[in-house]
Amino acid sequence: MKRGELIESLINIVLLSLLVGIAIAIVCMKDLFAVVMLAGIYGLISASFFVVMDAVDVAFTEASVGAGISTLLMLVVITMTGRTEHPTRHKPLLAIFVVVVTGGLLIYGTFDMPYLGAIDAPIHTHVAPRYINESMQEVGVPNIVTAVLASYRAFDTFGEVVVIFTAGIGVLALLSVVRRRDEDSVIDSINDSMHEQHLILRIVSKMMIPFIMLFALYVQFHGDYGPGGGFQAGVIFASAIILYVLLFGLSTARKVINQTLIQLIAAFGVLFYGCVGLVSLLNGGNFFDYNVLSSDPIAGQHLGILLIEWGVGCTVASVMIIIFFNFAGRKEFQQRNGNLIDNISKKNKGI
Amino acid sequence: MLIAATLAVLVVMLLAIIRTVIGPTLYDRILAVNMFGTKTILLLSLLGFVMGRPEFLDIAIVYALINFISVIAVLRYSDSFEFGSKTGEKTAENRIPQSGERLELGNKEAE
Amino acid sequence: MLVHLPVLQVIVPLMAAPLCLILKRVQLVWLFTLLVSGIAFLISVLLLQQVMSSGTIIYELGGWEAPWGIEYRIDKLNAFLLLIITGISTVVLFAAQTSIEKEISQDKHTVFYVLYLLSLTGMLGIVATGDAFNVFVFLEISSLSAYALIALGKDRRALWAAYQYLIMGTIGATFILIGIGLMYQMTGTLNMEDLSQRLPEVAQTRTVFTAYAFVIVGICLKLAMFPLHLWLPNAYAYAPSIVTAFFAATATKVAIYLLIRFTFSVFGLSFSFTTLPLQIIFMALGMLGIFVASTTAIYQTNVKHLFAYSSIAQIGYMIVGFSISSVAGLTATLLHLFNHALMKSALFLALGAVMYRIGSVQLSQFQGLGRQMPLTMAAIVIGGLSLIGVPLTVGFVSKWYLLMALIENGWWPLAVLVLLGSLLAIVYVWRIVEMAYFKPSLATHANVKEAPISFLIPIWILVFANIYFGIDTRLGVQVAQAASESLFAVSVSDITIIEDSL
Amino acid sequence: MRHTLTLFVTLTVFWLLNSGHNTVLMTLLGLVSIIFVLYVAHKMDVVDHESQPVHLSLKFPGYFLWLLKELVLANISVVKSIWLGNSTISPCLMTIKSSQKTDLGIVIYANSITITPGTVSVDLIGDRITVHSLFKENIEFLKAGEMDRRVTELES
Amino acid sequence: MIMGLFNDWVVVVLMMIGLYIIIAHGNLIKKIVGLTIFQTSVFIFYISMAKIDGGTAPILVDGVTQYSNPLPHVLILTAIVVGIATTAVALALIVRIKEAYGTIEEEEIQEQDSQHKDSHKLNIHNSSEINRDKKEC
Amino acid sequence: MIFDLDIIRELISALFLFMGSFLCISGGVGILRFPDFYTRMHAVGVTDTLAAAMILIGLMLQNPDGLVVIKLSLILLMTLFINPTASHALAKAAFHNGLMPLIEKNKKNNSLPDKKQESEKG
Repeated sequence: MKRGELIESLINIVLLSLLVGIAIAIVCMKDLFAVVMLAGIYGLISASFFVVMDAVDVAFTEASVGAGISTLLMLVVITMTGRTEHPTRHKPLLAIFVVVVTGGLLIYGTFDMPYLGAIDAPIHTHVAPRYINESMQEVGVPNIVTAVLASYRAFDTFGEVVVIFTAGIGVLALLSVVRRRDEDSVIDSINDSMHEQHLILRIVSKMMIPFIMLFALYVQFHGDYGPGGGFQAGVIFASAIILYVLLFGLSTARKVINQTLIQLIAAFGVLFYGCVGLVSLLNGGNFFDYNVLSSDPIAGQHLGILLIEWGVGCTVASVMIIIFFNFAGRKEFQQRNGNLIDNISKKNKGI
Repeated sequence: MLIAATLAVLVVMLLAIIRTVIGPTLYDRILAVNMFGTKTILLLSLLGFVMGRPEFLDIAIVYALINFISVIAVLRYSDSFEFGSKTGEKTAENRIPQSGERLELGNKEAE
Repeated sequence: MLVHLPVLQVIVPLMAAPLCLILKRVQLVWLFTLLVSGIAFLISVLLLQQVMSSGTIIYELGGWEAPWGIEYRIDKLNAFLLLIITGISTVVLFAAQTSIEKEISQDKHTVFYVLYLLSLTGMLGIVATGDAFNVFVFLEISSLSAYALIALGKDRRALWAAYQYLIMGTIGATFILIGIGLMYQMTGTLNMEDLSQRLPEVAQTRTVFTAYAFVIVGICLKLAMFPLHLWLPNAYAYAPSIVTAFFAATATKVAIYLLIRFTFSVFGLSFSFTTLPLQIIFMALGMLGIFVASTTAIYQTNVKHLFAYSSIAQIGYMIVGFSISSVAGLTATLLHLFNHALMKSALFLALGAVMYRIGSVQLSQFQGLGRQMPLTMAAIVIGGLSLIGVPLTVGFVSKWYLLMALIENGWWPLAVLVLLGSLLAIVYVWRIVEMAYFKPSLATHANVKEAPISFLIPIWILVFANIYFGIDTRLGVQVAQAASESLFAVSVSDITIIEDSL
Repeated sequence: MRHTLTLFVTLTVFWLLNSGHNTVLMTLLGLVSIIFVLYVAHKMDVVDHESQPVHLSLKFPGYFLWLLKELVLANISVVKSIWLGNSTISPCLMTIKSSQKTDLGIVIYANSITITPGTVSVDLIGDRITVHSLFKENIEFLKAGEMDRRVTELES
Repeated sequence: MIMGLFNDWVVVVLMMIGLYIIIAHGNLIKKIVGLTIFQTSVFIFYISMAKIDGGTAPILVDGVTQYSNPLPHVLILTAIVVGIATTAVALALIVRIKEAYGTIEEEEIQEQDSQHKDSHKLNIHNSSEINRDKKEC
Repeated sequence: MIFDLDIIRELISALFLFMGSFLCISGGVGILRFPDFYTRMHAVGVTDTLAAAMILIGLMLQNPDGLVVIKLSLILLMTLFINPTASHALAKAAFHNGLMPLIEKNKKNNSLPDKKQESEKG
């Protein structure tokens, strides 16, 4: 046991040092593409770190979000905004001042903190013991994180879903463009080039996509037993769709995935989550009191968690799709308005 | 042996990061990130065993999927013309080294 | 259903937002939004009544009792805030449809209302909740929708303003998150009530000190308190007029509420004001804010900018009241919170009407508007008078209470300074009056007519409220006093606990 | 239809292998999920002979074992040159012809080339595969065409 | 003590690096990357405090009694979602800023704004302007 | 007898893990040492295929029951399936965007497309 802990802390140190190294590299790099790649790596390492710290659910999320979606979005944006950072501006004095003051304050604050892993730290003795010891009787789900997330603190999770919904609407407000149908065909010729050219990618992806989707649904329904749940499932499902868009082009994907429908599903997810609360309210309990959903409290809890996770999954998947479609659509829109002819000629020359 | 393997993977991760940082071309970076992703999958599988709870391999599977999609995305957009053409990086990548410098390690970043 | 009012307060607008997206038809969406906001207002009135008559309401979400689940805790302070937010939101929405017609492109109208409702939800959630982390979640809902709403502005500078706001806002929110984390680490709980009981035990540690500093700095970033105010003027100036009217009246108020909540309820008076030189810092920053922002306001050429700087100055007054740390001072702050919401929403709505008619709010464009848009300009004048603090307007009431509180503590010089600050307000209000009434009309504005009725009704409702609450001060003062007394009661009992433990 | 059926079977196997929870509820949810995925996959038009290569499933293990042997040998040579230094490598680029008839066959061939270290298929136009290799010998090996022949056999 | 507080100190260092990028760098995308680093460091802080010696992941199995604290995990799950939401909105803003200003460098944007400061002409940014901006840059 | 089997299993597992680690490190050194993008790609190939397979098989032997083995083999299958695809796509993208490989001087003229000569002048 002793040796195991030693090794854990060694891995811990190595991972954290890697994080610091990458952060410093990010400060120095001027090439935004490299910065984004490093940010992706940063996400990967922090997720590994979360596994070392026993936070498997968090690692799961960070894996799909930090390394996946956010890197992807930044990449799309870079293609629209250019790749290099201008070296002109630096006001390091102000920055260093702020950084030193806040950093100093935080270091000062750390000296009275409980040490890493201390068993008698307040957080291990006050609220958490009930979650760990009683949740099996009260909620009946082996994954304590899911129990806390979906039942004890269901309202926080509701807020989280609304946050992601807000982001989707915000992106819609900022980037959506009114499309005219007749322009699709012109765009097709650009976008479909990927799947025409890449025979191997096409075939491999075609094999993969159904499995990715099924894996997402597996994660969705097994959140009670292991790491995973609605949020992670939504992201994975969305990434299957994104893969499809990347390969077959936006216009093909638009035919398969109706944009209006996706927006409705996003709204539906939030409403569905909220309605679970309202039903429990009408059944005489408090908002999100799943005990009243069924005659047996534990069955009620199970049902409630299943339903709200489903709502989360719907919203997250559709919002991620909305976000990606809007970014990609904006890029397409810029191409159309900008130098369409220029593009095509360049493309032809390149091949 | 588990521990040794874990450490080996960590070392390789470090090497991959170095390659990401020094580049020199965009594709070297993508290559390094891709390799880093594979190593993360290994690390995650190993960690499960080191920590004594190997049942959380789903995370590694997700990584494998996400890694694939990321690489495709990077290629999709690096394929697109705007990428780097403005900064003149393309010409740097186009440069073919003379045979004399054939075995030189990593050309300096052209920008 | 009455027992569920606290949660319905937040849930009703929250659930309405996705419904809006489903409704799609713009006319319908507006009516629906208005209706929802009205219902929320009704709920807040009922809540305030309930709280005033029977004391604090506690609502356990999910049926889990407090430190394990999340609870909503409605006391006099947040019932008051809920009333302000829902009230202003409802009134402002009357004018929304006409206003955004000219400022936002047609296809974004539905999205606008969805974001508006989400933003309202976020603010209500922050105010209603009794859980520290829940505050962060709802803070982000309101902030994210705010960024998007501001970016909907017509001017391209709106985008830049929204971006700056986003950076500052996210840093602020993350600071709050760090603070909450540190508190949690020392106490093991996230519930505010529980925190306030467990914090005194560890109050002497450096970690709690850091936690307090981070929470306060984070809130002050959101609050646009003087040295951290840089994001605010542009955000207010270039956002759509409706958004400005709504945010100017509510967003900073919510931040002030958080400041009060964390200082008085969570950390407790004794910790906040005795272990730290907070009083002096806040007093100085508040005063500096009043003078610097008022002076800057005088030199503005864009009237929205002008009033935005004036808002920063008004925040200064609230901070001064807060820093006195006495019942009277806090009462003054709470009163000013209420009053400032009334004035600024009236003023910015009137500016929205001007924007609607002449498409600009540059000061130079105001020439002669007093004759062409008499009712709108009259509203601006009354709002301005209230801003200065002329008797018979609400502005006077809160300044009076502030002066009284300062004098009660024997801080005469500060009282004089507050009065001097008001003189600066006279200058910038006068510049508008001069432009509007004493300059000939511009030739280009020959066809400008009075604002449409859909603007005039909400503007004048607010203006009458400004005058009514200036004359009949009972409601505001009663609630504010009761709220601040209850806060001090909690804090005082806090002190006795510490003394016992010592 | 045949492809849908095979996809259904493989998806079911995938679910059961992953799940490990064989309660009624879970099985039901699994079934619903699989049907949903099938629906979406159909809408996306990704279910066809390319993505469901049932026809070569029987011959595949034999080929796989042979490939594994090649893989190990190739790895050894590459690792050797990594440690011995850059003077031991002789990178070259060459276009070779493949004899497969279907897209899928070419894909298997190209991927087999890539998966063995030392050779990477760089480009693929029609039946011509451009290969980059670390050593001249690798190209010679590919030119000899054993791998090509085996893949073609697999395909027929 | 060094081992006990090592994580916290690294977190502080990471936070400061993130904050430094946000303040000192003018490129809008770089700022967002800085923001991500800043937020991630807070996640690390929360997750480190949940760790307990000899504990394992908070998923119940037979024969284990010591589990890490699940509550910070829940909070950080929410915070990660909030983070990605913020990033998405910020990136959308950046795309629009690029369209409207033709640049994503803070200084150049401020320069353009100060030039327009006193004119009351609206800088309307809509789709038709994209063309113009493209040509300019 | 069972005891013996366990020891043998452990030993084989350790052997696999050791081989895997060694190959991994080799690949890592290769990615730094090799002179250009295309050659580095071969180094990555080493770590991605055989090294990953060895380590994963080693892990399977560590815990030979049910779900874990299935998941590990799933991961292995995916690495073997995805990595060459990604590598190929990467190489192709690089090649099409004009990144030319370093090659032996005497080989130069018979294999490369004309594009190369153009860019050499520019």
